[in-house]
Amino acid sequence: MKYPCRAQLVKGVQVTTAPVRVPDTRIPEWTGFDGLVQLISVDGQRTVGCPYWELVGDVDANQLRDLYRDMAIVRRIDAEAMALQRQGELALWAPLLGQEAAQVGSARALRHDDFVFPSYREHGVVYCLGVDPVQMLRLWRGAGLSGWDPDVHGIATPAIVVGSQPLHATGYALGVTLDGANSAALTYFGDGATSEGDVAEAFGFAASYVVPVVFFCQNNQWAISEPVRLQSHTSIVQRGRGYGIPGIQVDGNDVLAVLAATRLALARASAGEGPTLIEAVTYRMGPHTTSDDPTRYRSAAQDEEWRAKDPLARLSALLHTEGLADEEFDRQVESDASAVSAALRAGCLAMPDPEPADLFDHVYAEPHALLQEERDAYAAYLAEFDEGA
Amino acid sequence: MKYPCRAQLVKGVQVTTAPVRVPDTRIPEWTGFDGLVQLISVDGQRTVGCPYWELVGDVDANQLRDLYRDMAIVRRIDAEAMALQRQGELALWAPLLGQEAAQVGSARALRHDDFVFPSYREHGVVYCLGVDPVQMLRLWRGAGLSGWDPDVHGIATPAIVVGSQPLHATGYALGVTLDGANSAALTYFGDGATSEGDVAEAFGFAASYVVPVVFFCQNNQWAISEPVRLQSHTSIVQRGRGYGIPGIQVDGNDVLAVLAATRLALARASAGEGPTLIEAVTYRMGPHTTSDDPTRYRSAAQDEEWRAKDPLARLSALLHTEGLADEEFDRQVESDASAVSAALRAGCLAMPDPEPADLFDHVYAEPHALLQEERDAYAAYLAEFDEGA
Amino acid sequence: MSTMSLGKALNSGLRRAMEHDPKVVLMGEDIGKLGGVFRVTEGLQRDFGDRRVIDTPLAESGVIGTAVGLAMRGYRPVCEIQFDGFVYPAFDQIVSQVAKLHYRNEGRVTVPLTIRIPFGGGVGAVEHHSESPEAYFAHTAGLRVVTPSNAADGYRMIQQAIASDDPVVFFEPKRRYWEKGEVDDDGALSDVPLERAVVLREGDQVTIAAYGPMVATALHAAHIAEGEGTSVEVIDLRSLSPIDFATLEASVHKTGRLVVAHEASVFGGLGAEIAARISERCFFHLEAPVRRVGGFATPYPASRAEDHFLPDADRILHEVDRCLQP
Amino acid sequence: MSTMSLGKALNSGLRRAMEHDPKVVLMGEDIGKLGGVFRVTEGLQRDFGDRRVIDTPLAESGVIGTAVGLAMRGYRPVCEIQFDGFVYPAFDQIVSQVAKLHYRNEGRVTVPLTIRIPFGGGVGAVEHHSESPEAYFAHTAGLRVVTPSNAADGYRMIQQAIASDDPVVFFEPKRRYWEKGEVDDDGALSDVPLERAVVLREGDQVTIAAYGPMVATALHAAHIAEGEGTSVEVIDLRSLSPIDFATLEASVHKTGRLVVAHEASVFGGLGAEIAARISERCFFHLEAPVRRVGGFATPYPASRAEDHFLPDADRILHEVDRCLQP
Ligand SMILES: Cc1ncc(C[n+]2csc(CCOP(=O)(O)OP(=O)(O)O)c2C)c(N)n1
Ligand SMILES: Cc1ncc(C[n+]2csc(CCOP(=O)(O)OP(=O)(O)O)c2C)c(N)n1
Ligand SMILES: [Mg+2]
Ligand SMILES: [Mg+2]
Repeated sequence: MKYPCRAQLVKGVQVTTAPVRVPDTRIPEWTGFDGLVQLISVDGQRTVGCPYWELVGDVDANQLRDLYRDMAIVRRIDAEAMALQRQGELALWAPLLGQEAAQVGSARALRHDDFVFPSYREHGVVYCLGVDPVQMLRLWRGAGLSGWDPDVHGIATPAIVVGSQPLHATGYALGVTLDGANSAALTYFGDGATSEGDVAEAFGFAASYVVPVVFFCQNNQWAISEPVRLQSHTSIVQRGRGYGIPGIQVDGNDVLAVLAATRLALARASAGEGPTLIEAVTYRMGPHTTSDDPTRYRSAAQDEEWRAKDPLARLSALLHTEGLADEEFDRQVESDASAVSAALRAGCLAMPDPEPADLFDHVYAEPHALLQEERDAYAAYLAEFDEGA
Repeated sequence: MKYPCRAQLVKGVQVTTAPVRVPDTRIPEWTGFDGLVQLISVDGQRTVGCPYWELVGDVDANQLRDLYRDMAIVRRIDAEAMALQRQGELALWAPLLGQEAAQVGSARALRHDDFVFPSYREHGVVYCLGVDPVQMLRLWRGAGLSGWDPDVHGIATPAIVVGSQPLHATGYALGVTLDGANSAALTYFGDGATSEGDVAEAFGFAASYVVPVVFFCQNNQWAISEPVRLQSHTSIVQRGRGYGIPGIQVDGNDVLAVLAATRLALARASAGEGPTLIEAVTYRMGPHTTSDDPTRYRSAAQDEEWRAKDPLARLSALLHTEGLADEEFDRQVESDASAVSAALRAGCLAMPDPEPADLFDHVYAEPHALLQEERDAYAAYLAEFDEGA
Repeated sequence: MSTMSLGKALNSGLRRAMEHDPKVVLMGEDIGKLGGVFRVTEGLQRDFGDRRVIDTPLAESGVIGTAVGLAMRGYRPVCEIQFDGFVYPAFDQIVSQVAKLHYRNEGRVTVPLTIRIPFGGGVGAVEHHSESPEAYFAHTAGLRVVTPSNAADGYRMIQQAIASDDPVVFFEPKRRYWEKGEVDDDGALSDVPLERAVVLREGDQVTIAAYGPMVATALHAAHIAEGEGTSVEVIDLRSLSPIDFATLEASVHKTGRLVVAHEASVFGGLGAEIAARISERCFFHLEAPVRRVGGFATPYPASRAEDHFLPDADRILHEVDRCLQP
Repeated sequence: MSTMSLGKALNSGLRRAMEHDPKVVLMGEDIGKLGGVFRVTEGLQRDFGDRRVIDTPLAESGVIGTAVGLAMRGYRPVCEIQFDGFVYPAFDQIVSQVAKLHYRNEGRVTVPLTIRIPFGGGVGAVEHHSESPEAYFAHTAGLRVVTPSNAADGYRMIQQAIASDDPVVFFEPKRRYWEKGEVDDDGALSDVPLERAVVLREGDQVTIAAYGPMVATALHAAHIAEGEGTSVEVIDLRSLSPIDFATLEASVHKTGRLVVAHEASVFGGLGAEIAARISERCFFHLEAPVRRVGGFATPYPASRAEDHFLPDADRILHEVDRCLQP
């Protein structure tokens, strides 16, 4: 099983670069659209009349199937990681179950030179950017603090401190502007994160400097046990408007709508129009993490309600009713997913533990007297045991 | 010269409690008013048609004259403090010149049980709450870190850390709600402060908990050398709307308009409708502080433009054209102001320096071994010198 | 007396404090229905209502800043920071406001705030969930910093911290939450003052000073040492600001040797303050230099390497041995 | 060589660094047209433009957080925090991001950030403008912490800090901004490494270790002591993380006595780390316990009392005397 590497991204849905797809002249019109962007209804019908359709006019049957396959594989990776954690192979896992469309749809809108600042739940985005899923598990297994090279894949190591990453994306985007480049930075964060001062400061800096950054908020209705209403009595897109940042509220379980909205936001960024805030309305179908017990704070009824809006079921229905997919396709996707999860499990079990000496590496980029001293002392200490033995 | 103490506030403009003046049923209508609230035009004419007039219908000639006297006295206190600083009697001073209407107008809307969280520039508010001006100078002289008892005057020690106080006001307001009381907290901050994460978090908490707090932003166009546009490309009231907090933009150099807007906001708070954000559009006519040199970053033209909008000249013009004030009144105000500034200077010069031992007081409310030890050791150390001498 | 875990003891102590004083309110992320990620506030919102056990928006500076306002209104807020690594967004409110308000106002304002922080490593967590930031707060004048090492102290000390009119940063050794102990929950409050250290095990050759999660490790080390014929005294500091130097000095006068252990990085950690002061005050009593054992000058590592970062009984005994053969 | 104030030397050093590397950008509040409240960036926006000298919105966490992103894009940001007391809102970004990103990414990401902070008291300022927070940062693994005490070092060290691939917290002793000194601004960069301490005055009876604003005070004390017949050696630490213990040890081997002076509160201050390590390493060389002189365990007081809080030559000499008659 191969994974698309950064270079290969020049093929497929994700390279449809916004400048080509999105004529600058039309941007204000689309940005001005008010209301929830939805292109595929909950029961898998194409909605009519939404101007965002034009933003995904190029998405043909093959690409629709690719999007479905991505979501199916990502869901399987998530399920396998949950299983590995239950079996004690991972210290923790934050499942994305239910957020596949929000993640795949937005990731597939990225151009090859965009850069992403994710939170800890964006496994689907990481996958779409060509990271070997095994590497995703590394920090959750405790075998390391990160898993891949941010520059190779165009995506930073996930932020665990809630709300810390939008400022990094804003600064990166400022750098893009100073370089005179026309790529963008895109950052993911949750509904709970919108309460953190750092996120507000990121909105402020981005709006003040008019930099090419996309703030992608996955409003999955919950911040651990706290419902989104505790964070805000207004919709999250409205937050951005307070800074003059246009907001797009999109059905986060509709992969096409998310793709369209993200393409628009990236196009705005490249057109020099500054930041956009996207609120992808979705649902965290699983626990916050493997340590969480949602039955303590939310109702089965709400879970039910959202299960009916499942992002995969929706696209699958469309593909089948429109005759774009058949049982053979489903079997193929199933076997692709199985292959990925098998490789994931094998890779996880084969992952080496860190060596004691690694502990002292990369604290500083340049030599550091105290650290060298502690490294030597600890090595000598460990050596005494070997002698002892 | 006496200063109104907290108790005396039960007389005068400031006790017209909002619940009496502002029928709850009318609140939405006033709050919905869009545009700049101005009741007195720049040339001293009463504007027509603004619904906010009803909010100050009780303000008669006497009260208008009181408001003018307050502003004149406050301006004189400010001028005297500037002089004292230039003469080396104060370490620093942050002048309020130009912001008298914003401060007196809002302070005179306070009810006797409201509580204020000011920044370092609200000398006019402090005066209106009955603090002896001499005590205002204490922290600027370096004779202490504060000047008055917050509980006696209903106003906290000024916040020097920009943006730190709105959270305190929000928490205090939460306490008011928990107590089932119907007073409010009002906090002052500047245009620059709106960029601080703490201010955003205060908006978020206040909106989430629907607590009785008034966010009073004096947009004086500058944060030291930074124009308000660097902080935000949108109006400051719009910031609040992102949280569902209604905003009132008021001519901050129009004392009546500010009084009306603040009464409305306090009434909303007491009616259980939650926070309001008031943006008082004004101008810092002086330097940021006595250490600042505005000629480095702003034009004489802008100063000119705003000098024409002087808050005192405006009310004086109205009083005189309407025959509510004559030369005798002006002379009286002048002599009241002179008396205040004379007392201020005398009190400042007479202010005692702290004793070495004071240094160790009130670090903790309860006994603390280390501190006691250091206090004793330093006393012994000082004693050695006396012996030596 | 009853037997309970440290987590449960803290829960009972919080309950007792809330029953005792209606002005005590709890604030934090997920402390209501969920009962906190460690369940320390379990059942309290159910029993005291959501006006006394308040779930806050996800913003630490907001939690502490609003608690300051509540305190100025006459409340006694107890704030929970979900994990050690998430206290930093609130650092400004803690250091510039909570710690200084009483001094700034020359005693006219008190801030009887308790800030609960589960701290330390050893639980196999991801980054930011295993930190030991106590030195930052101990170096900040105006704050009291304490940490219980066992259930009995957890139950008593949380009540003492809440009752204190000073702000108290209350560190809870998260990897000990599940360790059980005897708790005097029917008797009166202990009369051991909050700032007092206690000798948990007597010995006359070497003193080990530890606090929070390392106390159990120190006791274990002392037990092993005894088997090897070395008599070790173990002191649980309990209070990190102020530190009870009188108790430490008395012990060092007896043993002449001191090892200080904590999880935080040794460089600039509290062990430095203890070593500096004891080296000064017991200059003529020390048979060997004061030794420090603790974390390295690195960030907290990946959990599969944490056993190397965290001092264990062996590393403590290594320093004990060095003290005995200087 | 030319004579200039520390403030001007820093300004010249910044200018030289910007000329040398186009990726160096300055960020901060009021650093553009105003040139910073201490004028350290004066004229730089005029000469390098507002894309390299960037006025930021009023938010410290935003300044550091965006600088992190700029660094990840390949820039070398130099951030100015207007005063010591206003670095705390950025504490989370500094401690959890700036300090840990390189480690987290196992070396794949570097954060060559310089954070300039005017620090210390003695300028008669209002609250929050006279703090000495260096111990917080020195205790944070992943950061380098340095402070120049004079114009020559200011000019060299700011360039070395900017050139370093590690994040450097650069403390500027604000009350010394106006003190003049000889600066080697035409010659090549000094080859004294950034982390090296220097002996500024030789002596053989007592060593005084100081840094930043206290160095001049220490030299003054040494001068007085000489008049009284006591030979004092003065060491300027320059680097607070790491600390050059080799230079300190060599001096203590000679003098047998050490006094450490800083403005920060003694309790938990850097003097503790120095006293602890020197007491351990020079156990058999010390004629007297290491003495610390510094701020009290109080917040920084009102400016008219600051002369009592700040160690002066007399208080340093008091400890020197105690070392000589232990
Ligand atoms: C600053 C900070 N505070 C608290 C936490 C603990 N925590 C981890 S995730 C989380 C909830 C985040 O909710 P949200 O932003 O909606 O993202 P989601 O988990 O729903 O994807 C919390 C409180 C943290 N990681 N960082
Ligand atoms: C957190 C913090 N950062 C920086 C400063 C330094 N400072 C003091 S006042 C000020 C400008 C404030 O501007 P604004 O909020 O508009 O209030 P104004 O001074 O105009 O009344 C700055 C940057 C500070 N006091 N606190
Ligand atoms: Mg969420
Ligand atoms: Mg302003």
